[in-house]
Amino acid sequence: MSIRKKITSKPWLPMLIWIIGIILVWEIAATIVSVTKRTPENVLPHLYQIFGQIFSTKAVSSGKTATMLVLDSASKTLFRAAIGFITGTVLGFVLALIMKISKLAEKTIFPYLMLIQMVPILGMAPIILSITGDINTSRIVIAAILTFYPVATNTLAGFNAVEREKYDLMYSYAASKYTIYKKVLIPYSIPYFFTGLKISAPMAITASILVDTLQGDGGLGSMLSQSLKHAMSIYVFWLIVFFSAFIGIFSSYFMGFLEKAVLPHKRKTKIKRKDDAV
Amino acid sequence: MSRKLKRKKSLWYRIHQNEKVQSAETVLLPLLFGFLFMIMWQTQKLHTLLHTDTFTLPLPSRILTIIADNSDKIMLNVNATVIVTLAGLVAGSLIGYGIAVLAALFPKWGSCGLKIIAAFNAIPIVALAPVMTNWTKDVSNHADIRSMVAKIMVVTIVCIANMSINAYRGLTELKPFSEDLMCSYAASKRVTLIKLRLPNSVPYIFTALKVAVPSSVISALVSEYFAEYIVGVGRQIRENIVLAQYSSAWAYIVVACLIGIIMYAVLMIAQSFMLKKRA
Amino acid sequence: MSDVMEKIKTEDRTVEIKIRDLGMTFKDNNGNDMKALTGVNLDIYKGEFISLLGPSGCGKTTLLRMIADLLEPTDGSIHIDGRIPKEVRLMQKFGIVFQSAVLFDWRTVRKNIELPLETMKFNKAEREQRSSEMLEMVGLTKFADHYPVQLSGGMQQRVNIARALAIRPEILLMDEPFSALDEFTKEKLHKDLLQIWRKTNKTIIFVTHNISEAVFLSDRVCVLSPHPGRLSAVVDIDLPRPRTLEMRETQHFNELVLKVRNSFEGGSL
Amino acid sequence: MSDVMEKIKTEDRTVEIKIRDLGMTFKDNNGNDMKALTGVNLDIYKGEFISLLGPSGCGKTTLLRMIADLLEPTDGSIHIDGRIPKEVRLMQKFGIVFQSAVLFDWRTVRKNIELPLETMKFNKAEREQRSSEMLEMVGLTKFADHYPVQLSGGMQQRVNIARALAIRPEILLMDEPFSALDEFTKEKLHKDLLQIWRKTNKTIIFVTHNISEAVFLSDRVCVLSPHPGRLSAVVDIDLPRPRTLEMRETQHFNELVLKVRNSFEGGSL
Amino acid sequence: GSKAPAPTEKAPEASSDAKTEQAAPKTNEDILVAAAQAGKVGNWGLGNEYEVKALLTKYGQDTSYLSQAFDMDGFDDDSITLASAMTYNELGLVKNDYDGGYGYGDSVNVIDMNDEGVAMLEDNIFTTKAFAEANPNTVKAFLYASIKGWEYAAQNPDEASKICFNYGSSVSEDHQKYMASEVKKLVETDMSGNAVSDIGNMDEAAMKQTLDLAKQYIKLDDSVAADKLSTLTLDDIRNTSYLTEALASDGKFDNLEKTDVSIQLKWLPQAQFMGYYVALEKGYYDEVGLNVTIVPGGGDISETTAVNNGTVDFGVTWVSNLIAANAGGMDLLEVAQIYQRSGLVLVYKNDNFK
Ligand SMILES: Nc1ncnc2c1ncn2[C@@H]1O[C@H](COP(=O)(O)OP(=O)(O)OP(=O)(O)O)[C@@H](O)[C@H]1O
Ligand SMILES: Nc1ncnc2c1ncn2[C@@H]1O[C@H](COP(=O)(O)OP(=O)(O)OP(=O)(O)O)[C@@H](O)[C@H]1O
Ligand SMILES: [Mg+2]
Ligand SMILES: [Mg+2]
Repeated sequence: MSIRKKITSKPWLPMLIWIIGIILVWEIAATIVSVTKRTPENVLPHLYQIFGQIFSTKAVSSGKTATMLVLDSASKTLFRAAIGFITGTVLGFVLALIMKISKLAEKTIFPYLMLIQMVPILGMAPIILSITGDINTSRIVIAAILTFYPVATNTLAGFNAVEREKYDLMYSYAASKYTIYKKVLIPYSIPYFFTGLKISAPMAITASILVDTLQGDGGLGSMLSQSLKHAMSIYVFWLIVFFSAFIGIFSSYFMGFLEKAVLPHKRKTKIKRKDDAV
Repeated sequence: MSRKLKRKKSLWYRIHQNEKVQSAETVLLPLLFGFLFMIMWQTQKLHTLLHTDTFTLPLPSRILTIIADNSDKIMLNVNATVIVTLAGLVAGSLIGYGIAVLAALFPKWGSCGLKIIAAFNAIPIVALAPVMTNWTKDVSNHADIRSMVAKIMVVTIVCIANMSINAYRGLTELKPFSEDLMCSYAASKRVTLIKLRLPNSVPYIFTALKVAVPSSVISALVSEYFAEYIVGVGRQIRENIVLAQYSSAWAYIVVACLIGIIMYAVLMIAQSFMLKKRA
Repeated sequence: MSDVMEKIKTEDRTVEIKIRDLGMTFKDNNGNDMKALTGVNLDIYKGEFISLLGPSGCGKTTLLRMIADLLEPTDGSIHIDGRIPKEVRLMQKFGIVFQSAVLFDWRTVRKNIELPLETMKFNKAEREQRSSEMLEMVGLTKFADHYPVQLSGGMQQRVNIARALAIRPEILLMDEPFSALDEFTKEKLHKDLLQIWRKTNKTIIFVTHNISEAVFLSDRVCVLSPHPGRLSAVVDIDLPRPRTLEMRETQHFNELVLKVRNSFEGGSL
Repeated sequence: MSDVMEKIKTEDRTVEIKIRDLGMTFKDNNGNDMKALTGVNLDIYKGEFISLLGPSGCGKTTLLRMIADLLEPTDGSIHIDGRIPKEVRLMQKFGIVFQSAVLFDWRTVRKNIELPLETMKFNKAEREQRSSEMLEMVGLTKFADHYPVQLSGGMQQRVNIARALAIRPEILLMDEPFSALDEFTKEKLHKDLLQIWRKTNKTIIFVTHNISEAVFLSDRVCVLSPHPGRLSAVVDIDLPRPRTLEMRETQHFNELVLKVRNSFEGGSL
Repeated sequence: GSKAPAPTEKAPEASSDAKTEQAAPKTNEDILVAAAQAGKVGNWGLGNEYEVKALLTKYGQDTSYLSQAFDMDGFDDDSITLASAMTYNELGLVKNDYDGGYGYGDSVNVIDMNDEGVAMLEDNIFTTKAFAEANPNTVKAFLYASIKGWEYAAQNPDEASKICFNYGSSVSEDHQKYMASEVKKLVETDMSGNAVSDIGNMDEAAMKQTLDLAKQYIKLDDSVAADKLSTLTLDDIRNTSYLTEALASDGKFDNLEKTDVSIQLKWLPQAQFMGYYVALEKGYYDEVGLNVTIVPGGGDISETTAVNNGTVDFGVTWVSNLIAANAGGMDLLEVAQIYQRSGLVLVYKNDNFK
């Protein structure tokens, strides 16, 4: 094998080159913007300017540096995202279970689950606020509503993918319905469930950023719009954009990691996902 | 075919077995549910259930009255929203598909590229929309045009990742040996693409679109909040909510849902038409 | 339409399963009736190894599923020791081996074998004792803590059989258990199966579409023909027991194979 | 390790495919070398029907894929009429029939058969003429406009064969084409295949793990053994042509089967 | 980093399409007409637009405007040449060059709504009618302490701005300071430019002007709401008795119906609301026996909604928003008017209208 071949066969290399390429394109664009625009940092700042902010010691607001501010508000947002995500996951799983138990329920509920995803959050927010009476609970509930769908559909797909033979087997043991759910359906659907989680985890974070803006008491969403309003350094905005993208990807990978931890044996589940709605 | 765990052969069960009854159920049950829901809503049972009032959740009759009273204005806003949604959906899907094709032709680089594109999904729309408004400042002197472009760009970006990831799977998750088959014919990459990969990816395109339709509607609505030119269903929802005009806001919310439902229905019809002959 | 009533043996064997005028009619996609199986009359003896043989779609699986109460016949009756299949199923007397191994990915080999024991509320000690015994019998003791994906197809099929035997069923129903395996693994499992059968002396109903497999294993071969699915012949296999692989090359074996082959109606070959 | 060099026939037959010291080494999951196939020497004659027989994992598919230039050998060489496989592939001389039918769902039966003709730029008239001819040959003329999902497994496999033959390949490579089918369909297709072979007189390389299938169809059976994959014997099948199903019940057939069975090394049975 | 102001460099390029307007004189009317004709008047909308619409109507222009983002980038790049700005906020960003500022200094000028006679009253204190009736003493106590806070803040704007900053400010310290000094003016001066003696006073004429303009320029799709709007009177939206009695009291309130109360601001924590923060910081609320939580606003759950559904007890909003909400079916009641004049101006670059 030639040296060239050896290097190009490294799996991380294409990724590295992609990242370098994107950085290059960004920097070229940023350079163009910086000479043509009066406030280039609002349009496309240089990457080093954005990441420079991480180490900046200058107080941006309330005596906090940009990094402190982002981390502070992130802790609020991520906490809500986590709770919303867990709520949504439980909700999605329970809904999938109900829809599996009753075909009638599936046919009745399913189209509306889809519809709920289409109702703009602004419409839901006041109603949920009046139900819960507390803005933070409302935020969590909305984040849950925005994230339960992938979990519900994927888990249901998992339930429905159980082979007929597995039922027959359990039936021949005269097993109860409860036993079949406990021993077959639920364990079988776990990988599908995790597929749902991998999709809904980043969604929970973007949803939680969205619901931050329901009221101005902190959180990444509030800081993002504040920064956009130039009430503070615009770099806070850019930092949040990068931070949320990073956390979103990380959350998805984290679910994959969790799956491996929960399912230590390598399950060769070829999930056919041609048609399950995500 | 789904199988019952219980094997009671009651009349009820036998009726259920009938295929026509089954497909009728698929349509009728949700409709029935929707109808009951509307009755509960109109009679304010729903309000008691949700601990809310007719101010926060106006009655259907009032909402419909407002829709009827303002049909011209609503159509104007619907037009704007639908144009943005469709244009963004089409552009995003095409670009996404194009990326997927490139990735399928150069898998080593492509699969990495897709991972990076997937990262776009993790950027919140609330961050994307204002940036796009800034980026499109030079597009036109007319605020309505540059706003539209900005909004379309938001929807486009939201659709790209979804389509490219799904289409890539459609282009690469081939039946075992089908690539070998084309190879044995000494078929070129191009011919393999046209004869094998593209047709194979059709069901996956629909999977992508099924996700993309609702999310393109939502992102069109959100991008309207941030657009310079004031038009669109989303903008109207926000204006009315902020002004505490819940009845009017709900009129627009209903309209927004209708846009989504109609687009989804069209998609499902197209799908059943296109995939009629497939397994 | 044929309605072959198999000749009742004069020897003193107790009939365990009595099948009379059995039929099953499905609705096809257009809502028309489709006779999957019709007019089956058959007596199966206690401790017998009987095969159901026939081409795809002739109703072998349908028949097996009706015996196991996984499907309710539209015509006729089945009685097992005078009971209807449902009672027998609830008494947990059936052991079923499906074509695919139907193992549970998330359970180890041992846990897979213990699954029916769990649903039947055996206590832990007894479960372990039985599963160890079964693992020993199918020669997989060393693999007790492996997961199914770590096993070859043949080993998976052995787990499948072990699981069915773990509950010590009266009646073992096997639906094309070996058809996915390669010839070599298959022959190995044939030997194993016959050995297990000899030890436990269960009644085995074995579904297959492989003539020589049916002849090699069985006491009797029931030949089913399609369109509509029906029992077209029952052939006694008088090869001596225990059977050896070499018997398959004998003249008599070939004659029996030919006899079975010729008993298909409508020249389906 | 055995390195059986098959005895070159003294008769006047032209060697078409010359395989010399062929070997293939894969990397396994831990990055270790794994010999899938080693030291294969074989001459295949023009117009011959030759089988590659062996248990799962012995390298049958690997060998076939190397001949078809779907895999590059790590050792040794293959020459086909003096050319390397890649040239022959680019000359479009191979027809391949895979284990699963690999039909394209979105094409009708006819369009599936025409697929290779399209890629080889035949004009429309010629495509139609050839596909009609092929449909006729495999007896599926009535199903020309059906989609694959509307066909049974056996019919799909016939389309698969028709497609491979449509381009009139010099060499037909078949990788376990019938192993997913039931015995009865399989026997029907055996007859069909032999008939087609007689008509067209292609060279056929046929992969299987079924001994009697190999013996019944072939001029010669190449026996492969695993760990590491190697050619352990080549058995001449001197049954007369044309072959009939009845031959399978003859003494000579059984002897040949036994001979092939015994030629496996390491007692893999 | 901070931006160097470069209006002179950019001017020729930026105003290329405004060259024809160079000969125009520079009265407010001319500037407004020029900008309106070019379609470059900006406002944020969402209930902030009525004064601008009134001004456009006053000069015979169409009432459409561009949606202005909550930054001044559109003004900066001349896609909006006549931009809305609050004197205490955006105007400061436009003029000053601290972090987030655009640094135009004196090269910009403004059209003031108060001078043009189209001013509407802004920040007030309101609650629901039901809450006020059920908790009169609480309302009075809250008003008493809040007004005390505002009085102190107006006298010591620098200190007030620091207090705000420490309460989780959303803006930089420099801007906070600027804001406090401007808010002071709005609290202490009325629409005609006269000094106001009592903070929180609901001036009858100013309220009337606000209501009239609201009736004229708030356009509602809902016919029921529109009808209600046209019949609203001042008594439907405000009650002066609570404030009067609160200010007349000795600052001792017994029998408080509710001691834990909250107030939702119209926006994020900043000196715009310094009176409440000062009252909290200095313990004025404690003195009257109230435990007050200040809830930041600025989100999609508006203060009117939050007060109406009882998640908070008091709110700060603009009078026009309160009018619209009551027309829509809420029953809100203004109990004090903190800002005595409009803080809204239209800002323009002098260069664009030479
Ligand atoms: N649930 C069902 N609904 C409708 N038709 C059915 C059903 N189950 C089986 N059939 C039909 O009944 C016939 C017999 O099916 P069965 O599965 O018993 O065949 P088989 O002999 O087991 O075939 P194979 O060897 O392919 O497993 C077939 O034509 C099949 O299509
Ligand atoms: N691409 C590959 N990478 C690594 N190992 C491989 C690869 N392809 C085949 N092998 C290994 O090479 C060996 C021979 O495989 P091959 O597919 O040729 O067997 P086979 O005889 O065709 O078996 P079967 O009857 O199951 O099809 C096996 O052990 C297999 O695991
Ligand atoms: Mg079957
Ligand atoms: Mg193979």
